[in-house]
Amino acid sequence: MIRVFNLDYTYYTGGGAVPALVNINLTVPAGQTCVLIGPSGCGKTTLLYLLAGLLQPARGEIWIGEERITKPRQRTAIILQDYGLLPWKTVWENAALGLALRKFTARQQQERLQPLLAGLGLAGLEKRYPAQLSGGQKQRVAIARALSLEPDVLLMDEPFSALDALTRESLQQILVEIQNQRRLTTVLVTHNIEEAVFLGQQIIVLTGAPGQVKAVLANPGAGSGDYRFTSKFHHLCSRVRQLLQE
Amino acid sequence: MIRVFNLDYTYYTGGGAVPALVNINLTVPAGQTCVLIGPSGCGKTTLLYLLAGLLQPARGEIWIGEERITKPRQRTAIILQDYGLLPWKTVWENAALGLALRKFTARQQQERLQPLLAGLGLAGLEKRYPAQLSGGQKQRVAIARALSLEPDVLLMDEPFSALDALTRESLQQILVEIQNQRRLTTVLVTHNIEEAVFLGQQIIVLTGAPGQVKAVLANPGAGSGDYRFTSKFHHLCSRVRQLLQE
Amino acid sequence: KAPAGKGKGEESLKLGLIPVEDNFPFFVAEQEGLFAKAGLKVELVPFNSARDRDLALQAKNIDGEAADIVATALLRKGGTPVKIVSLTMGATPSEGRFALVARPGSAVSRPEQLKGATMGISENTIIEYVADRLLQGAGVEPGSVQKVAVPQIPERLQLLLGGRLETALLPDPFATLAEKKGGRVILDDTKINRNLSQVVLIFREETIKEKATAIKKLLQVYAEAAGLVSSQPDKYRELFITRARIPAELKDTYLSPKFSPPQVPGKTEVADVQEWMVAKKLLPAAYSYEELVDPTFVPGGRENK
Amino acid sequence: MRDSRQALSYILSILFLFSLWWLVAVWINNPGLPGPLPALRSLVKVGWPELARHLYISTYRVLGSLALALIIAVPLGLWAGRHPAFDSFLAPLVYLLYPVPKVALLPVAMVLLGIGDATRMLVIFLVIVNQILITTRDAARQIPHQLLLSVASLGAGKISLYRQVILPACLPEIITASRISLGSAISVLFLSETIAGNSGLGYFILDGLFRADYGAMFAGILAMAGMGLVLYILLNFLEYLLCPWQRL
Amino acid sequence: MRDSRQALSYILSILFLFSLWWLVAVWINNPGLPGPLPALRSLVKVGWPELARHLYISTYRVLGSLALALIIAVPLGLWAGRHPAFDSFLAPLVYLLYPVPKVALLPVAMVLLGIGDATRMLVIFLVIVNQILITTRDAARQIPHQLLLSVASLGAGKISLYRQVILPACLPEIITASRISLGSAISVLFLSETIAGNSGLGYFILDGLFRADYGAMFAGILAMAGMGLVLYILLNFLEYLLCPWQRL
Ligand SMILES: Nc1ncnc2c1ncn2[C@@H]1O[C@H](COP(=O)(O)OP(=O)(O)OP(=O)(O)O)[C@@H](O)[C@H]1O
Ligand SMILES: Nc1ncnc2c1ncn2[C@@H]1O[C@H](COP(=O)(O)OP(=O)(O)OP(=O)(O)O)[C@@H](O)[C@H]1O
Ligand SMILES: [Mg+2]
Ligand SMILES: [Mg+2]
Repeated sequence: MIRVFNLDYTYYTGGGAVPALVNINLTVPAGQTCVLIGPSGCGKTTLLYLLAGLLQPARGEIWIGEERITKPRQRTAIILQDYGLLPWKTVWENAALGLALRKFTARQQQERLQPLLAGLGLAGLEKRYPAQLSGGQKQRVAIARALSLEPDVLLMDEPFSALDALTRESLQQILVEIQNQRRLTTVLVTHNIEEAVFLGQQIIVLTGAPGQVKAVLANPGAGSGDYRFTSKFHHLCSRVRQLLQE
Repeated sequence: MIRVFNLDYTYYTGGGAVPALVNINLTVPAGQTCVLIGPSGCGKTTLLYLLAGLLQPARGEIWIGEERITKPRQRTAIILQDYGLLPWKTVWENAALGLALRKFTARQQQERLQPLLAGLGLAGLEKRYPAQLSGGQKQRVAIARALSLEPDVLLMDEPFSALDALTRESLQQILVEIQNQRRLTTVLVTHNIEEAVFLGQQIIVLTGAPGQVKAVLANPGAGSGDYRFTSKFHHLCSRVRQLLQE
Repeated sequence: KAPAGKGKGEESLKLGLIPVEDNFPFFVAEQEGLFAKAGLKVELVPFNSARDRDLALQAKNIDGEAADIVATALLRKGGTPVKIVSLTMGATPSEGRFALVARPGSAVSRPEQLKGATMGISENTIIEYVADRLLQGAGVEPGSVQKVAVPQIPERLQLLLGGRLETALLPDPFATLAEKKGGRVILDDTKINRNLSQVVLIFREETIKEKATAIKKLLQVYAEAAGLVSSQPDKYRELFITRARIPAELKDTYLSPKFSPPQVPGKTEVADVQEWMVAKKLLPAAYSYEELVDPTFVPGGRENK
Repeated sequence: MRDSRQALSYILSILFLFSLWWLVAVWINNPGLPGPLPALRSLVKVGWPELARHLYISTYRVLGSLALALIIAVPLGLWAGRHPAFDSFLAPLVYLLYPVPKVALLPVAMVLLGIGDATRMLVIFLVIVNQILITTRDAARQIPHQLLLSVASLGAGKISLYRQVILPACLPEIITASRISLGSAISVLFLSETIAGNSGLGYFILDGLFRADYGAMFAGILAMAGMGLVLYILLNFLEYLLCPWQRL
Repeated sequence: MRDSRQALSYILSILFLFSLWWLVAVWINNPGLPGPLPALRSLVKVGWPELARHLYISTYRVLGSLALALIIAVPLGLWAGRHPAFDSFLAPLVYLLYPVPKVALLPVAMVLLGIGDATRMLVIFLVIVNQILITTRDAARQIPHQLLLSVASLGAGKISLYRQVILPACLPEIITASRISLGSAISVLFLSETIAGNSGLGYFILDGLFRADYGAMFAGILAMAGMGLVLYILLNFLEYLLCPWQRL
């Protein structure tokens, strides 16, 4: 369970203070997916960094389970918007980094990663360096790295933005399956309204910068196989679009 | 008019040759928009680099108008997938770079850029450095830089991928308007099927790596205001999706 | 840290030497095994500049060194009490030649023409003392020549031969080499009736206290070696060329100097050098003869004036 | 707040250095190394007009040769970094010439150019030009390909690419190289001033040493260290002005 | 193909260097600077067993002090680059000590370490430790924040961050620093070998100078330059092995 209380965050630039988030409150029950959606620059990435313990809030508190977050937490995985791949590591080394840091043996790394990379269409690219990949391939390496950790909290920043529609949908499906198997608590940032409604049991719409919570939508049907084709789905999509437009 | 004949391109890595494009032929009449769509890693970015004259084909020829492309061409603008912003220049300097290189005076730069940045929602960020922007803001700076040049050929690599749905649609609209005003020839790479069908008078579907042309779809209705709501639009979307799935 | 030379009994000594002809008898003694024969363990530590040699003595890395009276007084002033135990060269005016040489093609041929000309020396050392006294002896006011500090001898030679110095003060064998290359000797300290450049063997006072017998033996060995060199120079020619660093071009012609037996420097010499140093403000006041010289090891020398 | 804490750190660090010096001086108890207090005292008492003249000459020699080295090495380094063919030609030159002991060649240089400033500056130049060249070249090699393509796509010519991308991308490393070269330049300056001639801090220090006047010698050394520190601070300030994006 | 062209460039470059040398030698016509041919001839004729011994000793001294400097300066530099507070303390120390002429430290070194290899290596170490420290620190400062966050988010502790991100990110600059330090080390080696003792190439060269045997002197200089070149080639090879991603 993720709980956020009265969260503020401000960046400081030469030109002065830039408030990025104001008074954010949210609760994500364990095993559920929460989608953050909002205009570009409204602070979604910042919020994810805060949830991951990579930034410290100016005000407010973040709790995951019984732990107050002030630094990165072992079982939280995050997929960053710019992927965060190390240029000096090959695809394999980048994907295995989380496992290596947790002292998995080479064999255990192999066992976990090989099927994962194959499933993401990265088989055969293990020895390349990130500079030798296409945009979407880099993004998939970052996804493999996060999933390999078998986290209980997964934070994703537009994880499918560089992927084609079909890959995107199949990954959405994989995500739903993992979630059902392992009670994974997920916070997902996306610009794609359909994706938001398909995946998010809870959809949080943020205002423009500085980000505030504009609306919290419950969406119990999310993740089920043919939800996409129901009228409820389309209705909710229109509702989100409307909220964003306001 | 853009013409491409029998184009091949191959990357070389330590592990051997990686063919990226095989025998590409295409023609984009002046003033039209051609959309490239295909699975991640199929060579779309590579093709755009070739069209921009930033890479040299292993085989084949590229012509824009009466000019054979072997190096960057003055009136071609390109928006790169990773934006290509210089970390040591501010938003303003980055956006003005193309104009500065063309020896526009500060005043002329001001006149062209100010409305453009305002229209892209970047007003007030002029003095920031790229590291101080959100993902979508960076992408918009790259768009501003390309549009400021008033090019006659515009090459765009997933230019709206990091933008929210509304900004994306408003930019699509801006693009259509510019195109109608100035006979801009456009090649656009996108993963978004709706975007492809809404913008592309010609839609080229590529196979998986190495990229080959799988289908060329004509789409004369593209760009008109309410095309999105016609059944023709939906029909073509399904057709593209089907082609990608095959 | 144990002071240098301690450890293997009283009989070991470390000497700092610059490999030049002045110190040649030490090298002969080493080659002939005379030190060992006398029950001494002497290590000859080669240095390339007087500066580093003196630093090592200060740092107690060596027990003694072959130096000159100027260096001795300065070491004492600098807080390292040292004493001269003997002269090793310069007992007679003909030993240890220093010459003021004009560059090849120079218009200077007589001392009077030196006024305003550049002269390469090493400042505040025995070299400058010799230069001043040579000039004074020839009736030239030392302040009227333009002194240029070039501490290292080979560099002074090169600058002279290259025409960047009008004149330079050089010891042998460099003076001979300069002559051979077209330089003209203006003044020569072996041609006056007094030796200005005396080489002395000095030890730190504590070494003199602790190892008096070893020093005594060392001086006996030195006397023996000096005798060997003087009597059969040809036998040591090879060694002379390598250990005394005789310039390649002179190795067939240049003869090794004669070495007198050990003796302490004369009182007037010590006083005159210090008088010069006081005038140069190198010393606040002259040391007494007894402060600088320990006459208990070798007989007193004659005044070489 | 942060500035004042930094100033405190600076002062602490200097105090630390002086106490260390003091300890070493007391411990080794060698007249060749006076403690910091006598050294500072003699820095005050020493003939300032004369020391100032030497200081001025040394500063001039260091800055002159640094400027010359930058003007020559930076363009060459940038070019070599971006053109492997040129680098294959230049690198062996640098690698062969850099280790040649310049000090051994000083006499030859002085014969050639005289005992004046030109020789000294040439020797300093010869040492640091290599350092700047190597650093700049290695930095230019590492520029991300994407950035070059991005600016090339805007229609930049060769010269614009150098001005807009290659030079600014290497600027932080060029400043690093200047920092290193400044130290090397001062070391070589010292040597060049001790071989021949009667001017500069190197001469002043050696003169003190030869006179066994360790007070004057250490006054000179302190002046030299102070000159170094001031030049470093200027360089930091220059970096602050030239690389604002590094400060984020 | 590319390799052979590179080899050609190398050879051309060496030929170019030798012709330049020849021209200068002919021009200044001074025995202190023999032409390349006499120098090469005396390199052949010189007592090789002896020269080899000096070469071996010098190489040992250079590599020893380089290794020591790397071991000490790299961790300090990385740490200072990532911790401004520590840097505020370290920087003034470096900036004050770097310009201090090493003669000032010679008495200390001689008292502490005697006049053997240890002193020589200390003097070399003191010069290059600053160079490596400054370069490493400046490189560590520039690491993109994103990469650190990305690895921190994987649960990396301090040590892992250094191992996985900070060290590899600075590796190219550390190699640049080694290149520069290698040259400096050889320069300082020359000086340190002329203090006392009779071993090493520096001694060999100075001995030649004292004997006005310029042939031997230049044989020594050539040996020194050759040693430098070989060490540089080794360093390039090391870079090739350690930084494969730089080769893309
Ligand atoms: N380092 C920084 N310094 C100053 N301002 C920053 C910095 N990083 C981000 N910002 C600003 O903070 C706001 C929130 O940024 P954030 O990256 O969280 O937005 P976002 O919602 O993720 O946007 P996008 O959808 O475009 O990725 C933006 O307006 C941005 O300009
Ligand atoms: N520098 C490189 N070296 C080797 N292979 C490369 C290099 N750059 C790209 N590739 C490969 O070439 C293929 C085409 O790459 P490209 O970036 O053009 O794909 P793309 O269609 O743009 O993919 P995406 O939609 O993921 O951006 C990919 O399979 C990629 O792995
Ligand atoms: Mg974001
Ligand atoms: Mg791409």
